[in-house]
Amino acid sequence: MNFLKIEDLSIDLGEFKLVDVNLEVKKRDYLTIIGPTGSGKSILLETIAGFYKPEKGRIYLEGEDITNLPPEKRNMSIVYQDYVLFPHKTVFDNIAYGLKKKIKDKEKIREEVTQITEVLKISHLLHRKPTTLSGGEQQRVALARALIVKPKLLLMDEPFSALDIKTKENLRKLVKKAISEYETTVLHVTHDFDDVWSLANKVVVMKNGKILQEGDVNEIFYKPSINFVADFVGTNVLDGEVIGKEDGLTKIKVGNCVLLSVDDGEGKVRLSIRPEDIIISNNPIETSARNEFRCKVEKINRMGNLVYLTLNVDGIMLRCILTPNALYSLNIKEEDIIYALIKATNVRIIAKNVEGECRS
Amino acid sequence: MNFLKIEDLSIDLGEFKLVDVNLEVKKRDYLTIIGPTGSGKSILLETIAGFYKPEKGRIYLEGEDITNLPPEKRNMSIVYQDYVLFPHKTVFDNIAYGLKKKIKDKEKIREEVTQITEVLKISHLLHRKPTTLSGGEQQRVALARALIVKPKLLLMDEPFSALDIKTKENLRKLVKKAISEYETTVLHVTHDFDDVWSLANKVVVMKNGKILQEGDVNEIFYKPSINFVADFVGTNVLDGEVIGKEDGLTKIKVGNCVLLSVDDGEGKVRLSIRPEDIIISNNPIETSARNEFRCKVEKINRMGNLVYLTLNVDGIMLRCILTPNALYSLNIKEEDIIYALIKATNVRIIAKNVEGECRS
Amino acid sequence: YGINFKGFCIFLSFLFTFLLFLAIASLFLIPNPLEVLNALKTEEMIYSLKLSIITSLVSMIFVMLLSVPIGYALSRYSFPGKSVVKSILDLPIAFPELVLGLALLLLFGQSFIGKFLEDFGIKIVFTKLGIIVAQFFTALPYAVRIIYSTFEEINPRYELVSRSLGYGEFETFFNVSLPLAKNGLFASTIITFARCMGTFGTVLILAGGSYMYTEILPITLYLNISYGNMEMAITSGILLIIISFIAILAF
Amino acid sequence: YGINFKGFCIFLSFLFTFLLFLAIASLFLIPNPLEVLNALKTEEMIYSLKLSIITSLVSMIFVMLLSVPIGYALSRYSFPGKSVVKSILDLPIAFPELVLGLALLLLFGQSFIGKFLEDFGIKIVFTKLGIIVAQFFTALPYAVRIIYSTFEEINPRYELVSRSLGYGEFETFFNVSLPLAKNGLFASTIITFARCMGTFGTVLILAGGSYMYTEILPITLYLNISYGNMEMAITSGILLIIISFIAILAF
Repeated sequence: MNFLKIEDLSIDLGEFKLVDVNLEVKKRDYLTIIGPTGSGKSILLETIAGFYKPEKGRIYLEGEDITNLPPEKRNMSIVYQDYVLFPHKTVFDNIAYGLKKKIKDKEKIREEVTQITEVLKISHLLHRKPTTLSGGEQQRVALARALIVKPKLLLMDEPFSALDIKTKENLRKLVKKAISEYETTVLHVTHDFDDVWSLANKVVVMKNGKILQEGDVNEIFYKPSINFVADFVGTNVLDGEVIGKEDGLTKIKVGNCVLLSVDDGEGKVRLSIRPEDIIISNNPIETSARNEFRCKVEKINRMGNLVYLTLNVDGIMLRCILTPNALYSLNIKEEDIIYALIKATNVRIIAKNVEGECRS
Repeated sequence: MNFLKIEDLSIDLGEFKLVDVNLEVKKRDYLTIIGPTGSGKSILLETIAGFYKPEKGRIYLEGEDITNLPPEKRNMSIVYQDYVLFPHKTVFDNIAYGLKKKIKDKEKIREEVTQITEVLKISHLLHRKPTTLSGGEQQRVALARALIVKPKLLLMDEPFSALDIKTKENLRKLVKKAISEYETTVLHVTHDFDDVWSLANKVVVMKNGKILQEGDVNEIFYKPSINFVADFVGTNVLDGEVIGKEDGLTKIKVGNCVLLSVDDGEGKVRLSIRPEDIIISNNPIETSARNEFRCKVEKINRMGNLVYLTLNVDGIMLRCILTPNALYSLNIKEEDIIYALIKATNVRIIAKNVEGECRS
Repeated sequence: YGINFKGFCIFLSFLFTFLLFLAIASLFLIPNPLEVLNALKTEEMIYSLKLSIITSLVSMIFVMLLSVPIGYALSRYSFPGKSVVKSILDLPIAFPELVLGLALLLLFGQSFIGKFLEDFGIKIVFTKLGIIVAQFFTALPYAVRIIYSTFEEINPRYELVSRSLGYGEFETFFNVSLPLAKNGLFASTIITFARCMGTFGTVLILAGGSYMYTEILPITLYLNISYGNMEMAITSGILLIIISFIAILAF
Repeated sequence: YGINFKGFCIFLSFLFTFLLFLAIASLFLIPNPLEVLNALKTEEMIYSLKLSIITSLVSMIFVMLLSVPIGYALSRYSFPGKSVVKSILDLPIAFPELVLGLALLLLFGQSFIGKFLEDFGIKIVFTKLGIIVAQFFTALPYAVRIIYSTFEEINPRYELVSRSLGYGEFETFFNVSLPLAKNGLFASTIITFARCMGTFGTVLILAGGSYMYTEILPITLYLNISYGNMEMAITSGILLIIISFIAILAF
């Protein structure tokens, strides 16, 4: 039995909608929901929380049908991007708010608040009003308020997107610690892949109110099942044709090259190769990796603390990511000839029987 | 003579302010202004544009004092994060708006609009109303409207921050092309380092209405002069003491290690080492780089398409960035012993005569 | 050229403000202070002042009791017929006080409802109760409007968070919505009181303007101007203004 | 429990709406249609209707001409004394129509301004011009308020962009601000017209309620109710409502 099960959930609020959403979440899963703006990520959370009545479909929590339960009976907490702390209450009263409804013993409440605020490092803020806090502090208070009631499900709607990079990193660590301490199951809407990599074990990709793909983090990023997902997560997408098998690997002809993949397929297929999985060297390397190509460095783009190389492999363009230190130790310049190595496990067939041109 | 010169500019609007801002910009410079929220970045742009009267200070453009000139006489265009396209005008009329004030020849206007819209790839949108366009399209229209009047100065206030990553990359390319075509001098407020790396030749760091540091992109990122700037741009900051000279390099003792730097200094100093400048290998390497340390991998954090290593160099903690492919080819795991190599040119002395503990 | 436009706009603003303040000033400066003082001491003025304050306070309480749930319902819930209810907010525009008074007069005087109430001994037409009913119906749309926009400005997520933390709708309303709406509620209370004090047309038609019976301050002003007692009229006008200002300052 | 609270709020909303609609309905249903038709054809009603529409249109034009620059100045510029000017917006609350009428009566009747105007042959007190002045002063604060909040909602960056592209303040106002404020301007025009039509207290005091001279529809309603001509009173009430509704629908 799944912890949370969503069946054919549909709702249309005009601007945002959900169309036949099905989803299953296990206890203690950390699920991130990604997708472009307006894809219905937030409304999914809010419908699960009970703020909207679905037009169709059912929601089950621990096997119980909660579709018609009011929010206050669902035992879920929600954390928003804009914190939504009660401005008329102190930090302490904000955090204790949910607990006060459940237990009357003031000493017990104080203990619980002390505990969670120590985990989230906000013990020193208890007597302040929320408006006097920084964004990061406010979000930690909001997290404490949400976690203290030990919710069955923690819903987070882009909780870090209003914060700066340093604060984000910090908060991710705290969240990780807190949810492991409170054994919480989490649904986390985000557009920041860092959240996915550092927190999640499951990913759902949404667009136009539909779930396009769901799976483990690695599945989504290394084997995006739909073109949109591949594009969205930034992988190289190539079209080719299966020309046979070799030692259990599938041989795929892309342009003038032949790539080997561990995935099975036949006919025209579409491949995904993640830019950070392409290994670069100055000389041919003798390894177990079967895909090694001589290629020309077409372009070197520095973006943030990364370098993007555009490699020309006999006419096929591949994007590849390096750090500046790697670029330095390899001493690569534009127009250089280098060798690109791709493990057969990193060449993923993401679509079969494809019509169309080679893109990338 | 500088193209744009700002002298002791001060203004206080309550929430935002400028305090004695001095700035010089050369013709065709691309200057990015970075800094935390509320640092006065936007108000600097808007004061230069003439929307606010400074309480103190002067602004000179091409040697002429424009401090008291109304905005319409300054020949500067501004592009905002939220596009600010006139909703009651078509895309064509939006773009042509500024030009219509200057020239009356309709044919000429049409020509100019055609030219700029081809550069920015929006020729097909001319008859649409702005509200029907996507964010990226709207921002391209806003850019066209700003560039078509051939402004002496293009002011951009976080122009890409409402757009998704793909659109951002695209637009950066277009901006690059358009400003080189129109030979524009640009002031660009951003909080996205990718904008800095891919567009700018100069950077200004602001905080609390003051300019903390200004210089070339590399100067700022590799030699942040102030602790805050270093923190803000994410470098490793170490405190140490100069213990002598060796072959023209400064020897600095940090904890139990000795680092060599090309920078001069004496006494207690503060160092900056960028995480992407630390080169990792499994075995000692024979190179010209003089700083090589045996270290333990304390932690491996995957963040987005990058891997952050925390290295323990005899008690000193260093953050280092790798791509997953590099991690794979080096086959590094937590607790492994590896070698870190730092070129003496990448060990920068950012402060001299420092009191305090070694941080990192 | 630009400065001219700005100057022109500001000049017009001051021109109108100046005229208006001159008008208010003449109210205070033209009459003889002694005569105003004497007018203040008349039995009629004291009666009228008392009745005005009492009826306005009672109306204010009823208006607030009703306008808070109506404003909240309009802001937070969607229900069939909501747009019809919402037209209350625009009513004062299309519905002059005098016409409202006439409509209420017909409703309570000539319809089955009036007869029904009269069977219980409740008389509204041409009575003091009529004053309160007139003030209530006049002031309520204003109060609902302010309270509605107060709740509109409060992010419903505050309530959603409270709900998700285990509190029902009613508890959430008291713990979260009301405290957050505090300022708007205060403002609407003052405005309601001032509006009730100043109601003239509705009261004149529904409660009549009987000397020393349904005589509230606006009626006093009107009756005395008709008789040519300018001092009495001006005194009641001054009282009306002063009470409104005290109400605004007191909160 | 939660549903009860929601239901309770919605119930109160409907209760009040129902009472109000019942009141309006009684205005239309209680009188004899034939008598209303006859009342419509009387010379007095036709005179009153014409005068109401003409004065309201004239007042509306003047109000709009003045309230647009005032609303714009309040929204966009900061200038010394702005807070004083801004208090115009709150005036209708603290300043009942009747008191406004009295203040205007004193200003134009007994102060130097009145005498000054009279020297030029301009009489305002107890004349048709007085109707327009009364309507103008009553409606202007409402119009300024709507126009002010309309401009407040327009992001000033639209104007800044226009300025930076070479257009002066005045051109920017016409090219950008006015078109963007279109809806708010329409709304305030309607409301101004309806407000002018319904002005009673101010007109009654300043222009007097003279039969067939300064008799606008609210005066007709009032005069006839005093004489006990209910059909005439109701007919003018119905006319007032219908005209307001037509104005709202026409825009």
